[in-house]
Amino acid sequence: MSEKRLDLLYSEVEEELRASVRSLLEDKSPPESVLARVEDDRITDTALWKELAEIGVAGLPVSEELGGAGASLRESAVVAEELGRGVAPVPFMGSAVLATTALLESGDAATQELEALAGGESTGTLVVGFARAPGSGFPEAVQENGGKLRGNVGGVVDALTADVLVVPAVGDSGPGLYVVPASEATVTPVVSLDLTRPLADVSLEGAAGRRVASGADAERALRHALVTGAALLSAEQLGVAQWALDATVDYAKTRTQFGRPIGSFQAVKHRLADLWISVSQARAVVRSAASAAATLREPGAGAEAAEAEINASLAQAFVSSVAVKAAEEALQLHGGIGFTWEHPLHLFLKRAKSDALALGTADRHRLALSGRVDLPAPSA
Amino acid sequence: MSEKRLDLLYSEVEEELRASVRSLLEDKSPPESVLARVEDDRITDTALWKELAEIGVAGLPVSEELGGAGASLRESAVVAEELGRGVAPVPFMGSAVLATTALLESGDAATQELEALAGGESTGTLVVGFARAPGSGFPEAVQENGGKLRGNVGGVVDALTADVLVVPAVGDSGPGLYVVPASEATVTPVVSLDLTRPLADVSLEGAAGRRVASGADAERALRHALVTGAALLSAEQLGVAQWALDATVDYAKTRTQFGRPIGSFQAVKHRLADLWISVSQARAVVRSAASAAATLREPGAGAEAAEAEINASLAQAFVSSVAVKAAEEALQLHGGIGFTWEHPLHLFLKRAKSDALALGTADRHRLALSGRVDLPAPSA
Amino acid sequence: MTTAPAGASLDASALRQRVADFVAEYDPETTDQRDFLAARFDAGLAWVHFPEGEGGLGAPRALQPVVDEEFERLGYTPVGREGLVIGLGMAAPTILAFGTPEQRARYLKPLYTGEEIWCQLFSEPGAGSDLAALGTRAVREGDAWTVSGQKVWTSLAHRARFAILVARTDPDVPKHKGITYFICDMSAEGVDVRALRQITGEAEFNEVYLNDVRIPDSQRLGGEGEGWRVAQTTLMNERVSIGGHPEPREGGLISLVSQLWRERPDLRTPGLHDQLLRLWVDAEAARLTKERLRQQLAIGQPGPEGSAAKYSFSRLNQEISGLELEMLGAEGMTYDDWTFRRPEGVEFTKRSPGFHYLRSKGNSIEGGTTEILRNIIAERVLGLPSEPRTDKDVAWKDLPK
Amino acid sequence: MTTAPAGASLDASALRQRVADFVAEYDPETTDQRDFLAARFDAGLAWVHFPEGEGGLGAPRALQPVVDEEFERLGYTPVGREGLVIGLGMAAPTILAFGTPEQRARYLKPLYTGEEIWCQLFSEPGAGSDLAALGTRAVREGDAWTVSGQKVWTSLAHRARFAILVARTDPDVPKHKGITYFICDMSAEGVDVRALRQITGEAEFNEVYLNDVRIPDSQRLGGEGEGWRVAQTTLMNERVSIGGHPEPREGGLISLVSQLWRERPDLRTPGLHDQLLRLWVDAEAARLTKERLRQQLAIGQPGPEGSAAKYSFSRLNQEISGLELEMLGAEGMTYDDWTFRRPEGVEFTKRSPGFHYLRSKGNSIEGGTTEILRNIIAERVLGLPSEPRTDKDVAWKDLPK
Repeated sequence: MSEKRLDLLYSEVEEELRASVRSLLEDKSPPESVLARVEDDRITDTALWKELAEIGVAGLPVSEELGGAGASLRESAVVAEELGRGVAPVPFMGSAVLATTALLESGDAATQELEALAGGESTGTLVVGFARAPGSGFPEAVQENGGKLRGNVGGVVDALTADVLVVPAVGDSGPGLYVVPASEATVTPVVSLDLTRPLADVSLEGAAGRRVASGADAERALRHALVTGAALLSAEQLGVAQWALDATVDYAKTRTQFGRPIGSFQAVKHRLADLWISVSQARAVVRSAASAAATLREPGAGAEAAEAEINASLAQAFVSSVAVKAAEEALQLHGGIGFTWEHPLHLFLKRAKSDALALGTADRHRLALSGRVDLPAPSA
Repeated sequence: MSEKRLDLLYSEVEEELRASVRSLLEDKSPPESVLARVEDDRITDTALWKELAEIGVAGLPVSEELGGAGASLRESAVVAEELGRGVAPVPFMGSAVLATTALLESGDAATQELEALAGGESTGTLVVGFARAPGSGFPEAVQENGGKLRGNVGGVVDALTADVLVVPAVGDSGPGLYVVPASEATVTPVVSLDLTRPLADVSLEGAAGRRVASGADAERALRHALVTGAALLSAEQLGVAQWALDATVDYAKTRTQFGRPIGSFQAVKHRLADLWISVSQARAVVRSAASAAATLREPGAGAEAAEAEINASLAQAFVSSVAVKAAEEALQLHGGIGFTWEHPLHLFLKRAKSDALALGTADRHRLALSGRVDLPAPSA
Repeated sequence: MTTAPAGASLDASALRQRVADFVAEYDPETTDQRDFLAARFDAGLAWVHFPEGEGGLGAPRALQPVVDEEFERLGYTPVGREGLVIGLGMAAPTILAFGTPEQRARYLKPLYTGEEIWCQLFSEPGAGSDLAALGTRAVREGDAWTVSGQKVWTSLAHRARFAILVARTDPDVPKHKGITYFICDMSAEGVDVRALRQITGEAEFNEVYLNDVRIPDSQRLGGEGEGWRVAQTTLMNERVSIGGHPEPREGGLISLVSQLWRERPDLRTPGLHDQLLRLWVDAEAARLTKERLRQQLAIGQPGPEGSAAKYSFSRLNQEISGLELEMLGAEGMTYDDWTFRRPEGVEFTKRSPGFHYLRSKGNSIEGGTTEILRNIIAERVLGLPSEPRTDKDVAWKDLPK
Repeated sequence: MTTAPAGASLDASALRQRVADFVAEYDPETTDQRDFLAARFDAGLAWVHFPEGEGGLGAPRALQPVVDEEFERLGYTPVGREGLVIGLGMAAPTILAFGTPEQRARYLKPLYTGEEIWCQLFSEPGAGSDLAALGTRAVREGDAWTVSGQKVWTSLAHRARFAILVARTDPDVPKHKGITYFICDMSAEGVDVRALRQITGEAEFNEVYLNDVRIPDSQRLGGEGEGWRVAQTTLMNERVSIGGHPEPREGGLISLVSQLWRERPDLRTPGLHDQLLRLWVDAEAARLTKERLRQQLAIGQPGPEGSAAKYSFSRLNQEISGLELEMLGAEGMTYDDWTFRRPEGVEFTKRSPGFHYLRSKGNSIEGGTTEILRNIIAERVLGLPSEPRTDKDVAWKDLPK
């Protein structure tokens, strides 16, 4: 089995980017403020998003001509880690990852929208259920007829605040990707498990859509958007896991019971050591997935697509459970205080569990892997 | 879902039986002596088996008229626990469980053999691979033609020392159970993972067999033998797990590292507590399986068969991993000494892992359960 | 009613007869439940192992299930008793063991009839697993105590009339020795009950702030400085509580998820199937273990398995509810209701899978963490040596906090 | 050969040039391997970070892989070096760090060429994880020491010419302070090597009994009572060792089991499929983690992940080999060979699944147990406080044993 040797380290540029994002979040959106926002009807922090856009976060993979940073997805992954570490309520996943990747793959037909997204002037999302796995085929929930779109899509991420919708739809001429102003759609919030990431149902009842990709191009654009999403979601999950580990190690050093810090008890030590090992492994897996996804947009990258999908599925199969485990262990080792609403820990638990279901569960990704690496399921 | 409320406790009679078996084993066959025997060509301790037969162990479920104890399978299960706790190299499973149950279900055609088995004058076995799961259907490896049997069966338990073979075979008139003197078969030892339980390949090349059950009766007899075997095997596995737990707790109390007994370290404590919980649960599951299997031979027990099979599969699905885990944890917590040949621990590890494969793996039993309790597999 | 024989000579059939006689006299169709229960208390059929005149007959404890089952068989099971779990399960046995005759006369009957609800003021922010580290201070002034401090995780505090309370009366001795146990009037001045919201969005529990609350010395339970020993009785009763009824196969959360599997073929995958079967097996093993414990209790031989039952319950709830969300995928990313409310209890069947997942996280913390239960099993059941302790011989005030 | 520049100024390309010059001079086709290696040692290309004249050039340690890769690229990789793992990996760095000029001159070169095999006399029956508790006594008499005691888990002892040895020279001080480090001549009188049979049936290791073995003081490494510090250098080098080569995806045991899955459709079930995929994912995660560590080492920034790599390796080996037997069912109940033998090494691919299962049980014990590795991670990486210690300030002779 052959595979490319990928760079699994962080570059200096990436570390600098991480530092700016982290410092901005610590300043403007510490977990305590996120917690204070969560009961608003509109949890999404658009002001914060604009500030992030100013340091380039909204358009990392977009070329500099279009106002983006012209960076690779490796940089996007570092940002996703930091946004996860801060459970930041910003439309990064919907706008800067899913919609942006889909439009980038659609060639020149959407430069105007890309420019607006990259600059943070508007936000967008990809109109698929956020639970959708990359290998699920082209969705048929929305039908196109004479440029008009009809259909309902449930559980769309970042749709509530989106200005631009990128809609996969099937018409007489087959699959297509359409750009639709959000004002033409009915967007209804759903109560989401992840308090810091609103989901919504999107209903299109004859909205006018502009086709930006057709046929195999539309299929490829959608698939690359979801594979990229899965890879970057794993980076976010790594950030969630890292926060949970750090917060718990800190707590274990200071919380005293039975006359000593609970972190001096061997059972607590061993559990945190196990968690640290898992998080270290998750880091390598996430770097690998981000590097492999970055090759998707290299010229002539057709041959790399399989490797990008293997790495993205691997990352989802591995990191989902690490993030959930980290958040669950954090809650248990914090004891009672971790079970209260007033402690921000639950935001991370909800994010971790919800992320584990997003863009395909670990179970679905294992099955996808089995086909890719020749470990076939038993024939019935 | 309805089920009968089964007696999960040990009766006084059962505790007395346990005490006699345990005391005999501690006296005549402590683990150290078993270890000393294992490199013999014939590990099976026939002298010990005769002594066990004297206290009734060879024919517990056989009626008193035939020289048995007229007891229920609950008593057999207590004996199996003790034999597991002592990794006793005796043909209990092949002779007193599998062959005896198959013959008991065959009506009056085999009273002479039953009497000899129950008295310990001879031993027998059932000629199926020891890995065979109860629900695998009637084996077709041996063919009968004009009373002559031909075929090969690999991995038969206790065959090396058996006098009587009970052979499932398929002939012109369908499935049948046949009694064959071992002298008519070629029995070739295989190198088994479980050092204390020899397996052998049985080859029949025209051996004369006496039919003791036919058609549906033969199928039922075989199935009941395997279900009973699975239930009693779980009792043996419980005994193995109990030994591993007890030995490790004892060791943890006396082995000193870093100036204190290793059992005072919290991580060790928690692991042993977890193991104790698993063993307690295994005990309840095993009692349930034994009690349910005991109903199989009650008059008009047709309706109980499903419940016996559910309980036997549950026991195999649950207790297999408990025994393996207990032996594995025992080895790890003993450290280096547990990895040496000179310490008897490895006998239990090999028994535990081999037992986990015997009479159906946990995986196969989970699948069997799924059909019984209406949790259907996905349709392909 | 005929004169009762000495309790110790009572057997199951005699008790069944007493129940039959009792229900012949009091028809619950026409008797108010509280009056019915008051009469049952007076007849010694509340807790048969309690003394006569205090709700019992001095009979063996193992016979209580006989009485309960007989009332149930005859259709006379009291309803709406969820709020009494602390009073019945923890306060009553403690008052019986340590209360003065006056205290027993005052508290047991209204506790039993449900007239007075009880809560428990034990845990503190700084004293969770290490309860003996508690810092709520009680200072004696004449015939009364002045109590100040903060308690947490107090269920029912907003409905309770009384509380069982542990407080520090001597900070200059080692922590286990300076604690005293009180009955606290929840309507007293200075008792401030605040809802404590959980990660599920609702507030089952409370924080209770005690600000110079006056407690008469007559409400002390047990001796001064004896509170740790008294609290052990309370906590032992918390852990022992195991229902008298056999549970059916596939009860609790595994039932909800099994039903989901049956009704929704679209959710099925081979991997989820394997996980579901593993948890089904584990749930059945836990059920049989509880059933075996119940059978042991019924013949008067309780086993140490009791301490493990809660642990298995929490682990199973957490794993099953986690799987439920995985199974649901997109639907698992939603929640039913984050509204800040005060629920009456925890009713899993009426709430969404997301609630199951979140609420069950508390199961391994409330009523003794999993870590403490493991320590208990290791030390008390397996007899493993304790860890070196640095906090046993130091005055409480000098301990790190 | 031209005059060498100062080592610190050497860079990768200069080293590649030196290798090219070297192989131009010594043709391994015609040169005996030992002579070839002796010349390589003399040319400073054995360990470039060692001083000149002692196998190195005083170059940065990170450049050693450049030299090894260049030799390999040119096809000059020495063979049959499995028996040198302790000498090369542990003895050499320790001798370099603590040896006298005479010791370095005597031992390093034959160690490198393979002329002299080394073993390690550290563990004892009573001192496994707690190595500092060791009880092998060394008593000084004039210019020599007399050593008595028992060592275990000594691989290669039956082939070794020398051993690195730790022994107790002062039982009256706390355990870490009374240890001294020696080089022991394995051919000396009183050294008794016995095969130690393992659960696999064979004997990779030995027990070594030392009966009044005389060791000249000139074979002491480091100061008297300094042995613990010296041993830390040895052990750190044991844990750090990580190959310079990227491993391919699906290497090691997961490859054997994946192949089995591919070749044997008859063994497949949905449950086993899910387990195989989980382990495949875990194995790939462990591989990538090791690869990331390798990339960090290559730029001179070793991460603490090294301590975890061994742990992941042992856990995976154990789980994969356990699954392999489950997959095989009936075939898994057999074994290849229980004969008592002395193998040259551990070659999983040549042995049966039963051997994989049993041998991998040792992986979490040998070279530092999983429990000790977790402690190290918790304390040194995460900075969690250590447990209360009762054995640090007590004289060794007064410790419980």
